[in-house]
Amino acid sequence: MNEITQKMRETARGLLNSGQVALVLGWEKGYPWYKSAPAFIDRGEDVDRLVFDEFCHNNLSKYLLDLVAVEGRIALFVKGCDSRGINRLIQDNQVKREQLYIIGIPCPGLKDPDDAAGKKQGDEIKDAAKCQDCRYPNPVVYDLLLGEKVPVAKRSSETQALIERLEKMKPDERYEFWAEQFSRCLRCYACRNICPACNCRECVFDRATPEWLGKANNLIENQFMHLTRAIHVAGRCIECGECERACPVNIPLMALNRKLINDIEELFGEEPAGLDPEKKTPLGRFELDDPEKFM
Amino acid sequence: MLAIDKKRLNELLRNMSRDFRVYAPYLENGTGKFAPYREDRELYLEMNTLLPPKDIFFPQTEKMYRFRTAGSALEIEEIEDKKEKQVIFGIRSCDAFSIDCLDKVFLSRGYEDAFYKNKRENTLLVGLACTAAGDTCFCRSMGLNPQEAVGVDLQVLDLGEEWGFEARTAAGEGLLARYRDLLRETDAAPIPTQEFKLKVDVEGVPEKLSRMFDHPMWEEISRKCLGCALCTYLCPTCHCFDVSGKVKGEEGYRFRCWDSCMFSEYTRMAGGHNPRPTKKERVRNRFMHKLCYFVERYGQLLCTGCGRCLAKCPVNMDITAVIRKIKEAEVE
Amino acid sequence: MSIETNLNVEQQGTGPQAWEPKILVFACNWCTYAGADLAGLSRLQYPPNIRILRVPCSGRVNPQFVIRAFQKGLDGVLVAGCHPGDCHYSTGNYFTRRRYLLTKRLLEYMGIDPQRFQVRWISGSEGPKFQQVVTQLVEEIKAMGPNRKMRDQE
Amino acid sequence: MNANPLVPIRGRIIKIVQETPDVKTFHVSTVDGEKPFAPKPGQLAMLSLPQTGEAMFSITSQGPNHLELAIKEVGQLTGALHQVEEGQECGIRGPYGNGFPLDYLKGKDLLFIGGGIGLAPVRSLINYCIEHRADFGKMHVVYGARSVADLVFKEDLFENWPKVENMEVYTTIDRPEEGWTGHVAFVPAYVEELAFKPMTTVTCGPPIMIKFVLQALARMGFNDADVITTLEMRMKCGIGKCGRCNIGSLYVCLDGPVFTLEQLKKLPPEY
Repeated sequence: MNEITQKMRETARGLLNSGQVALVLGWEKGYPWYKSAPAFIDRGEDVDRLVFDEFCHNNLSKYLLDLVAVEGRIALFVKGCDSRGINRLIQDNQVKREQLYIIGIPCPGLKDPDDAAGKKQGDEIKDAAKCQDCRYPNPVVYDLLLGEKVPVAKRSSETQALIERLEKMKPDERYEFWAEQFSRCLRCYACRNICPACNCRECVFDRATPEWLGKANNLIENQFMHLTRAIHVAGRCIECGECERACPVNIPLMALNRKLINDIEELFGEEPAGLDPEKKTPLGRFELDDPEKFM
Repeated sequence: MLAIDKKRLNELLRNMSRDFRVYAPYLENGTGKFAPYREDRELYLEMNTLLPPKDIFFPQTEKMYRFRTAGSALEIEEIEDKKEKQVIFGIRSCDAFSIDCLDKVFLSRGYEDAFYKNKRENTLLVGLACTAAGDTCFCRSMGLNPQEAVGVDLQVLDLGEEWGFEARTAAGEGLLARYRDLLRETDAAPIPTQEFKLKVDVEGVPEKLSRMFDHPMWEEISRKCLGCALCTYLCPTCHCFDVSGKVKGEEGYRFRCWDSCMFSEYTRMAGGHNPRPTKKERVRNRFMHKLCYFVERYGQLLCTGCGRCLAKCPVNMDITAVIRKIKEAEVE
Repeated sequence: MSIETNLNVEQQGTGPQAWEPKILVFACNWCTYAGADLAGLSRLQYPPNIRILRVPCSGRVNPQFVIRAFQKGLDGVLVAGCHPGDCHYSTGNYFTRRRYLLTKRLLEYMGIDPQRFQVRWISGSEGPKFQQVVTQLVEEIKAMGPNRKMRDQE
Repeated sequence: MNANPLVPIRGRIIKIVQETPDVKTFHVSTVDGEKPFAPKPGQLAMLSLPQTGEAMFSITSQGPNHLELAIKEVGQLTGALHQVEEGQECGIRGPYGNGFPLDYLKGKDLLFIGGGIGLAPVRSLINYCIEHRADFGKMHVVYGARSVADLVFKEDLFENWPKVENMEVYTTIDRPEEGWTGHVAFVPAYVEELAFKPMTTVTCGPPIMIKFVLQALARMGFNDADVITTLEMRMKCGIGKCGRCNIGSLYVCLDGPVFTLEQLKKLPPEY
C-alpha cells in the first residue's frame, strides 16, 4: 500500500508543479485509523497528505459533478470500481473525458471499517462487502496506471449469498424482510448523494410539484424512494458499494442493486455498467429478439 | 449507595415497565437505538446507541392536526398525543446534555412547543455512566463528565459486578423508593472512565468563530461534503424541522418532520432566492450554529461530543478537526 | 386524478365475496385503448373492476407509476401496449419490454405476488383478447384477495 | 389562539381585492367574524390552506374585525390562494415577529421607501402613523414598481395618502409607459434625486432594490441606526424553533423581521 502512496505523491507533485492540472482528487488519512477521506489538493506542497490504504472507499468520480466549472484539467485517483464511475458520467454527458487526467490504481481489495471499529491496528479485518467478489479490480480507463494489474480473485460474497437466500424465500417472507429494512431508513439520502449513477440535475425526490415523495418518514415513502432509486440506477450501477457503506442503519442496498444487475445480465446478456463509455445503458437500448417471458 | 446485581437488571426493568413505559438501549440489525422495553431482548449497554434518544421527545415524523375540507368549508382537529408516564433507561452524559439543549430550544423564548413539552414533562431520565470511551467520543473535551449526566433524575454507576443508583431529583428518589426491595446497600466504588482517545480544546472557539465568517477554511473543508443529512439526523442536538402535509381527497393531516440545513433546498424561497445556495454556506452554517450561534443565543455549545457524526459520515467530516483548524486560524 | 377520489370509498362489503378488486390498466392510446373500444363496440362483457388510464405509449409508463398504484391501494396493475413492431412511435414498446421485465423481477424480489403485475400486447383489432386478458386477470386477483403489501394505510 | 402555537385557528377569507395582475389583498377574519388577533405594525401571520400549504405573510393593514394580507403569486400556496373565492375557509395563526419600533419612531420625520410588493409591510406602519398623525413628524413615501399595473394599493397612493397633512407621496415606475405622467426611474435613483436630508427611514422591497437603496442612503449621510428594514426569509414554524430562518444566531420570525441596518451589519451577510 505505501509503495502506491509514494507513487501517488510523486505523480501528484509532478502534475501540480508542472501546471498540467489545476486540482488533484485523492484520499487522505481520516480519524480513527480505519477511516480515509476524500482529499482535494491544489498546491504542490500539500501532496504529502495523499495516502492509499485499505480504507480508501470513497468513489471520487462523483465530485466531478461539482467541479465542472474548474478551469484547467482535474487529476483523480481511481480504483477499479471508481473508474467505471467516470465512464458512467461520460455516458451521461456530465463530464468531458479530456478535462480529466485519470490515474488508475490496481485495487488489492479494501477492508470493512465497521469490522475494524472494534479492533486494533494490525488485527485481521474482514474484506469490505463490495470487494468480496469484485470482478473489475483493475481500472477500465486511465491515463497512467500506478503498478501492475492484479489478478481477479474469484471469492464468495455475502451480498450474493443474501440475494440467493432472499430468492428462495416465499413472497410474504421477502416482503417482511424488505419492509423491516426500509422501516429503519432515516431518509438522510447519503445513498443517493454518494452514488455516481445518481447525477440528475434535480432529483425527482426533491421536486415539490408534483410531490412524488413526501417528507414523512414512514415505510410507504421509504419503499417508494428505494424502489424508484433502484430502477433509476438499474443498468447504471457500477457496484462501487458506496451506498451500502454510507448507510448509517446498515440497509443491504447492494442486495437490491446487485439483484437487478444479475437480472439484466441474465435477461439481456448486457455487460456491467461503466465499462464502455460509448455504449448506451441496458435500459436505454433494446434488441429485437429481447425475451418476452410473461407478456 | 443502593445497587443491584448486573444479572438482575432485567428484573428491575420488568418491574419498572409495569408502572412506566420504559425505553432502553437495544441493538436492532446492527443499529443501536432506544426502543420500548421487551423482556426477551438483550440490553445493549457496551457502547452508546447510534440513534440518539432525541426521537422519543422529537419524533422524526409527528402528526400535528387533521383537517377535512368540504367545498370552501374547513375543519381542523388537533391530534392530542396521550400523556403517558415514561422512563428512558441508559441515557449517557452526552445525550442527557443534548436533551438539555433541546429543552432550551423547545421550551423557552416565549413559545412552548406543546408536542415536545407533553412528552418531556412525563418522562424520567435514568443516566448511565460510561466506563469506556469509544473511538470517536470526546464529551469530556466539551466539558461533560461521562460519569455524571446533566439533568437526569437517577444516575446509574458501573460498580463492576453491580449497577449503583444515585438519585439526583425528588422523582429519582421516588423511583428508588418504589423499587427499594430489589436494591441493596453497597459501598463498592464506581469504575472510573478510561482515558479518552479523542481530545480537542474548544476554549475560545465560539468567540473566535464569530469573526471567521469570511475565512477561506470554509471553502476548503466543505468541498468533500456530500450534502446529505446523515450528520444532522444522527446528531442528538439537531432540532431543525419542516412542516408538511398529506392529502387524500378532502381529508388529510399536517405533520412536522426532521429536516436538515445540509439539504440544498432548505432555505430556498419561492421565486428561487436562496441565502445559502452552495455547500460552503451550508457546511459553515452547521458548524457556526453548533459552536457559535447557539452559544450566543442560549449560552451553551450545541455539540455534546458524542462522536456519532464523525463515526458515520461517509466522507469522514471531523468536527474535532474543524475545531482544531479554527484554533489555528489567524484572524484579525 | 379521478382515481384519487373513488379509491377512498373503502369497500364495506359484508364478506370476502363482496370484496371487489381494483385494477389499473395502463392502455396505450394507439393499440390497447383502441382494442378496449372495439371490445366495447362489439358488446364483449368483461368485469367492471378495471380503471383504464390512457397513455400515449406503453413506453410512457414509468415504474414509479406502478409502485405508486400499489401504494394508493390497487390490487393489480396491467400495462398493455402494441405488439413489438406495431408501435406508433416505432420503438416505444421495445423499451417497455426491457423495463417491465426488470420491474416485474424487482416487484417479485420485494415480495409482491407475481400475478398482481402483468404486461400484455393487445393490438387495436384484438377486442376479444382485451376482454379475455381482463377477465382472466380479474379472476386471478379476486382469488388472491386484496393486496396489503406496500399499501398506504395512513 | 390555540394552546399549541403550531396549530392554526379556523379563519375565513371574507374579501379579495385584485391589486395588480399578480397581487391580491385578502381580508381574513375568524369563522365567527372576529379579528383573529391584534397585530402591531410590521408583524406577520401564518396563513394556510391545509390541503396546499402554509406560509408567512406580512399584515399590511387591519380593520375592526379582519386582517389584510397582500399576497403576490409566486409559488404553490400563493397560486392556490389566487384561485380561491371569497368565503373560503383557511387556517390562520400569529401574530409573529417584533414589528416596527414605534416608540423609537415617535416624534421623528419619516421616510418610507417601498418596491413592488415590498410596500405591503411598510403600509402597516404608514397607516398606523396616519391614525396617530400627531405623534409623528413629516412623512415622505417613495414607492416604485415595474409598471403602472404593478403599483399596489393605488387607492392609498393616489387618493388617501396625498390628502394626509404634512405627507409627501412620490411614485415611480421603472420604464416609461403610455398614459403615465408621473416619474420614471428606479427607486434607488429616485431617492437620491429627491436628496432627502438624513432622517429615520423604513424600507422594504426586492433584494436588488434594497442593496442599491442602502448604498444611496449611505452616500446621502443616513446613519445606520436610522435605516430600518423588514426581511423576507423562508419560515416554517414562525416561533423561533425550527431553525430555518436564521441569520447568525437570530431568527427572522422571532427576533425580526424588522432590523436596523446597524443590527444587520453585525450579522453574517446571509439573507
